[in-house]
Amino acid sequence: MGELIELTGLKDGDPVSCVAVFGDHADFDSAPVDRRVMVIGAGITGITSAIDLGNAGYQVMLLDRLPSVGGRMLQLSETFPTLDCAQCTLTPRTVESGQHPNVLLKTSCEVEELKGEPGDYTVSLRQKITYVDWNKCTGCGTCIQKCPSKGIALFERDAGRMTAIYTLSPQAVPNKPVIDPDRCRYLTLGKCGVCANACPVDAIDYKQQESFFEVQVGAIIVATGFDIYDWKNKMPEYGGGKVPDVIDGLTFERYLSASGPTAGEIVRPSDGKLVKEIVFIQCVGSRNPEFHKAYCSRVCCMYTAKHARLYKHKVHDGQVYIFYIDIRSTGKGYEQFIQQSVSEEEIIYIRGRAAKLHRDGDKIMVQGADTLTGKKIEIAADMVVLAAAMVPNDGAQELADILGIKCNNDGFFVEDNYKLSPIETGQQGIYLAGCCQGIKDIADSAAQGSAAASKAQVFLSLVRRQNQEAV
Amino acid sequence: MEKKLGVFVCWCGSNIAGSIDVDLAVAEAAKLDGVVHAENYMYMCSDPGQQLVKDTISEKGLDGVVVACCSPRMHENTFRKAAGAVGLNSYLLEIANIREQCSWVHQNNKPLATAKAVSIIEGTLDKVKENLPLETITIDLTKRVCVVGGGIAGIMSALDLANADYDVAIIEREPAIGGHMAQISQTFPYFHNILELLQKKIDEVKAHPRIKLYLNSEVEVLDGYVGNFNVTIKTRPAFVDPAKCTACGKCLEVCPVSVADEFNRGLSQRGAIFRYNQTEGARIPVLEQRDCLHFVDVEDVEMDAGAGEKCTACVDVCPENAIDLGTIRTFNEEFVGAIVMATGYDLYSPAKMPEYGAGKLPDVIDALAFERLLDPTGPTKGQVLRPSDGQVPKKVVFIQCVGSRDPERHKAYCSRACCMYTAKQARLYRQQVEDGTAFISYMDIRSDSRDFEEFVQQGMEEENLVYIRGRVAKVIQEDGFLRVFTTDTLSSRQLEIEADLVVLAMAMEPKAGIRDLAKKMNVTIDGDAFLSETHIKLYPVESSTKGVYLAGCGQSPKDITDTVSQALATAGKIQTMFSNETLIADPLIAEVKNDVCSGCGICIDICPYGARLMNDFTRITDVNQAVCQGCGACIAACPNKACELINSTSRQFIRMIGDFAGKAEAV
Amino acid sequence: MKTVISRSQVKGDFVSKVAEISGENFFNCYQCGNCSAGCPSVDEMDLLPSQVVRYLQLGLEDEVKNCKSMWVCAACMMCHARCPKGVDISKIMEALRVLRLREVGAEGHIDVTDFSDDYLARAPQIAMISGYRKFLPL
Amino acid sequence: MKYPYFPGCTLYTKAKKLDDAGRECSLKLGFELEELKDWTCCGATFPLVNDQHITMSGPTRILADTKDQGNDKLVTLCSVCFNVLKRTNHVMLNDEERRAKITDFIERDYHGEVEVLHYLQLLRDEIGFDVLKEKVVKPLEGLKVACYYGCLLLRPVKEIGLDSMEDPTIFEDFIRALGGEPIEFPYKVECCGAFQAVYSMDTATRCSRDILRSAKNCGADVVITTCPLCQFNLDDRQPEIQKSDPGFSSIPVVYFTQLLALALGLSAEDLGFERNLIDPLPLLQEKGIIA
Repeated sequence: MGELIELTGLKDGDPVSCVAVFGDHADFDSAPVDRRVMVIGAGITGITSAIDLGNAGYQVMLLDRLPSVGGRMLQLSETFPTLDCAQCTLTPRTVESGQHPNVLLKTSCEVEELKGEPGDYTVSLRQKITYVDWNKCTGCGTCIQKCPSKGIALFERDAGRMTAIYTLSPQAVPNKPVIDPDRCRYLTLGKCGVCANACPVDAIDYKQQESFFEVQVGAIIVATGFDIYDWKNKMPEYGGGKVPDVIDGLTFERYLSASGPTAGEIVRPSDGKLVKEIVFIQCVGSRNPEFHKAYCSRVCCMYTAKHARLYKHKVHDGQVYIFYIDIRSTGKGYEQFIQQSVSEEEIIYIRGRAAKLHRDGDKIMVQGADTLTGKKIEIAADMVVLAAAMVPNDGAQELADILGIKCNNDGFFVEDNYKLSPIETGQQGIYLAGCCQGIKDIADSAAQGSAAASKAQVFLSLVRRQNQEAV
Repeated sequence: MEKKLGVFVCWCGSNIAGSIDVDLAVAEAAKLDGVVHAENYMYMCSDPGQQLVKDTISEKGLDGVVVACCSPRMHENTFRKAAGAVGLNSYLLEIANIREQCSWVHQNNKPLATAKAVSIIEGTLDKVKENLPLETITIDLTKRVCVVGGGIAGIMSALDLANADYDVAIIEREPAIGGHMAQISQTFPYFHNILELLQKKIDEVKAHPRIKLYLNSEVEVLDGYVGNFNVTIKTRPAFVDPAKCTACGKCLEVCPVSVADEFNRGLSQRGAIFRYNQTEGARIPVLEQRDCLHFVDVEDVEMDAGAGEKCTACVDVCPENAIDLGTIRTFNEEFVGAIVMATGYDLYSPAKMPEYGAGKLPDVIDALAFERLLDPTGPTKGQVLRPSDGQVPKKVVFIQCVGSRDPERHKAYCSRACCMYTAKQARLYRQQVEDGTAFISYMDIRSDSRDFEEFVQQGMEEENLVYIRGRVAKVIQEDGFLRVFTTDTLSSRQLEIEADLVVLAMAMEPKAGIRDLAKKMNVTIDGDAFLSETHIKLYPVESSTKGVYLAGCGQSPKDITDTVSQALATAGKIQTMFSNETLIADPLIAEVKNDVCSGCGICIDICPYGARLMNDFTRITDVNQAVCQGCGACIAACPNKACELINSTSRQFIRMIGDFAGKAEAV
Repeated sequence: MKTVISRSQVKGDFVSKVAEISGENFFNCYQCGNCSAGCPSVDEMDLLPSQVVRYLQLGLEDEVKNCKSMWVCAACMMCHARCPKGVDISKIMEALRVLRLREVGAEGHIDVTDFSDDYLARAPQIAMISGYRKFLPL
Repeated sequence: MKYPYFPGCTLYTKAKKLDDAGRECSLKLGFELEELKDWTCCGATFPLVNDQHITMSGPTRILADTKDQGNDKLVTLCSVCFNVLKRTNHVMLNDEERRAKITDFIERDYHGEVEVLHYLQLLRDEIGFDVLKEKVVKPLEGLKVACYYGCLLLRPVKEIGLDSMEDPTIFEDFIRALGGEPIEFPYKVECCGAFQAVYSMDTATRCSRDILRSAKNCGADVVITTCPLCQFNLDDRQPEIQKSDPGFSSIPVVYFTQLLALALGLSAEDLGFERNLIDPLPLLQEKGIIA
């Protein structure tokens, strides 16, 4: 029980190596299966579950398909309603998840198949190709410095540039780079090899292949999080991604972030000009059953108010306009946060959905209406930030099929009973937490992460007692 | 022997580096006495940052470290852990706070901010020089839990803990568990039958061998500390012996008293002996002492003939001899390691809204009263009827944000659940009264969870709910109906609606008596008396007192789903805590110099945690290591300077102040 | 007709002056409409009281300057008494009136010769003095 | 017991009956209203903008005079004067900048030392409604009274502080002390249209109509007020109301001091009821309060 089976995707005699299994599995392997939990998704929710369970003495495998943990929260600047620095709040946790003796990180890794039964699941995992042997890599970063291929940065939401060999952020956990095969000159053109030459420990491996392995766990927590609605392709009325100074909220977080591409300056992507008039449009793709998503994305009202406030902190004489339908500030201290922002920063909330925007010279003309005055409104903005709908991460339906849990039409995982079992799925031993179950903010996600940890513990302690009785 | 000291300056992105010259700070720090290594890094708290600290400690053999970064509240633990991992005693690492106390407050003067940062680093270095290596303190752990409040939060938390095989005591003030949830008819957004859902959970609680229920009970005294709490529970007499009672209901018929039934929000009357609610568990009657003629001065109460002084009508009629009016209150003690505060909410009183009739207009009711009207087991058997005349109301006005979002006169916060329950109530009303009209006065519709928005939109489309954006100014009773004066800010019209029934979505406020209870439990509350969590994101269910956790509406208003998530989270946190056999505590606590202490006892009175005790044998005071939080109150109070805080001695502080003051003069 | 709003106009002179002399921050208002719901003069108004504040928030100076609402406000202070955010609209209305009456060449809004002798014989002085103060240039 | 008293312009002329009755009654109740020397008009409106200092010089001078004449209290009968003086005093107490400007200008030293009292407040807090009750010789038995507060006696509540804004009771308690029967009506704190009587008569007519209708619907025989402007609007608008609403039946509107005087045994002939447009005498006769 518990041994790790490596299933390489190799044919006999194949000269290439496969992705080595990274990390020390000894503790995980030696724990009984009813003491092992898998957490799928290493955002704030998954990390919270994993650390709670790790602290409770469970062996946790914390899985993420990206190369490092931290999820969306790591991209945020400061968080509402306290304006705490998101990195300062989260990095201790990402570091802890990486250092915890009972937590085993599995990044660049995806679930392929589920077998077994509650209390004794066998999960097949696919270790994706990283082109870097992480067991050798020391995270020195030389390869990143030397890489000649620059492109759009995933982590910076198109706002910054990064190399073809990269870590998601400078504070990545684990701090090991991966190569983007689509941009790597060696992998696309067959010529380059700068990183391989630069690497002092010979960790670059252009010929790496996927590997597959299985682990046995007693319970599984699904915390796969959210993505941003594809407004660029689906919302031509807001420029369809072709007007450079129209960005989405998550991108704006990078602009606000001191470690972001503009070092926290609010300048336009198009010409680097300081933004003096900024328009925020809420419910972009949300609350729109006819064309987009019928549901409300819950957190946009608050993060937009926060954006407005942080913008005003940086550009004192700037003017903020926010198009909204209803202001939804329901958490503890949220209403007060919004009201204080409006009063102190003189933010203009305009009740009405903006219909359209277009580029006019170096301005963006935003057409909307103020339903309170009954006027059609037009604003010439320097920058427009769209609070685009939040959607489940892609692959949710596939994962639901693998795990045998339910998914609604929007791709959110469905719990057993909305009121009293918001964590449980139809499948015993499989639990939900965070935005994959329905959009929620960090506080609610973290609380649910802990709740899922509780459910897993309760279930496994029951399994242990049953096993003992059987013995 | 002089310590080999290292200094690590964090940029915190631009948070620190933006207003402090980190290179200069490092250069200056390197010159200070005892410093053998100094450097800076963009995010010291990150993995590579921590690795840097660890590697340097090992390489240079440091035996004292200062990390100049954010507040020690953020990362002291992070870095101490890192130091510990490479064999440096954690308590030889200190944080110099150059962010909150320097870079953030001096954003426009880089040279001065840098000089100040250096002086902070210097002072902290001087502290480290005299720091002693310390070991953590071990505390016993009782793996039992006390849950205060038997609403859905308490129930869910208790069930998880009990299912994880821990003993749980639920303390409930009312005669039955279930809380406000038992008053509610159906759920949003799926119209599930609440009572059915709740009944299952109540049954589970009652049948669970690990759960002990204290009904009619309150916390009288809390002693002890994390891992070792001693809860004294006061239980009011129930008067009816559940072992004998057959729930025949004869006593209910003979009781001469008739008072408003609180559970039905005054929509029905009950006797002094009554069934608390309609859950299965509450079939056995309870007797409310303050309403009972046996206990009150009969002349003050209007009563049926036959009920004389010292009324014993119920006792006399009971065929099973189950009622004993001589029962007295009891006290019990529970020894537990952790406590869950699931104290819940009350609705803000309509009496505080004179513009809406101050609770005196019979057909202006609050939302929980409307729930009682919708409940098939309620006073109208689920029929929506006006309280004044029992007629079916054809026009109902629901008013939201009553007392909420009103910083000027009532509560500044949003009560979170009202938008959704109002939509639900209006839909249920319209499903029942086909020719009825439901108006909803709102400011913003807050339907922000999965399927909530759809639920509200469906209400508009299918039940034709008329949402009117505007706060109602006044409700008056005139000519046999209610006039509601409001405005529609969207059509710019002042409106006057003639209504048959008005339902007020009153603000949710913490349960009455929470201030006293919070004091007893030593947990902090905010300005609105909601229980305060330690950190809204990182520690959302932890209270200010270790071992005491928070769940549900006592912490802030929320719906059932969010309450349940939070309750389960407390259970998770407690299970995590109970996974160890003992607890460990910080050794940074007070210490008594035995030869200086005169045994005057001032410290005993001053200690807010009860950690100082007189040793009857030596006649000098001791420190309870497990209870002491290292706050320093006793140190300031001691007239003989016989107390010191370990690693924060007066000597260390005087040197630190000297460093800061010296630098300040130089600047 | 479409309305263009901009930074300079939101902070326009007239609007800023209204804020200054009324002492009210328009941005405290969250447009709940309670003032409009309880105002006794709405029948004669062209903009609801909440809309007057709304136009000020947006800096729509012309509309506010020329609104009738400020003149039919009876300064009964019911709006302020019930405002959940503590905004005193009676002060804002007064500020608007005062600024209009202070303009060069401002005309009065009442003419004492219009009143009948009978009316003047019965109307209390308070009515007339208030009238002069509220409707005539200083 | 003497109380310094500020009658104000209207009470000296068109509302003389409000004033006379108030003074007469005070003697019956064992105190005297001593008229302030050399008083001037209070200005009749409190300036609602904070840069209009000149209109506050009048009321400030009145208050300074009160203080200089050796008083720490000042009683008013008229709601308007009460409101203006009380709010001015609030500024003198709390707004150092404006106080300095105004007192410099009028060259007086005044820091808000005088407490401005309404006559009703005096009866409630200094005399006591129970004492008043004992002095009643002609109880207003069977008289159903709508106690109309209007705006200025109550608002802004933080500065005036006389009673609750939505649900005040001082007036009702007063009527009960007189042996009358106060009726609850929902319009008791709504506005009568106030000075709109000189600009938008429609507003004053409609506001008055709503108030009077509500009072009648709730069973009132008579409406009482403390304010000459309210009395004027409510009384004089009635013919106009009747034109647009033929079903409307008139109702007398009198000053509270007039009912007080009747209850204390003063003769109706001295109370100036002849100035009322809607004659209250038939009602008072019918109820047996006057012969």
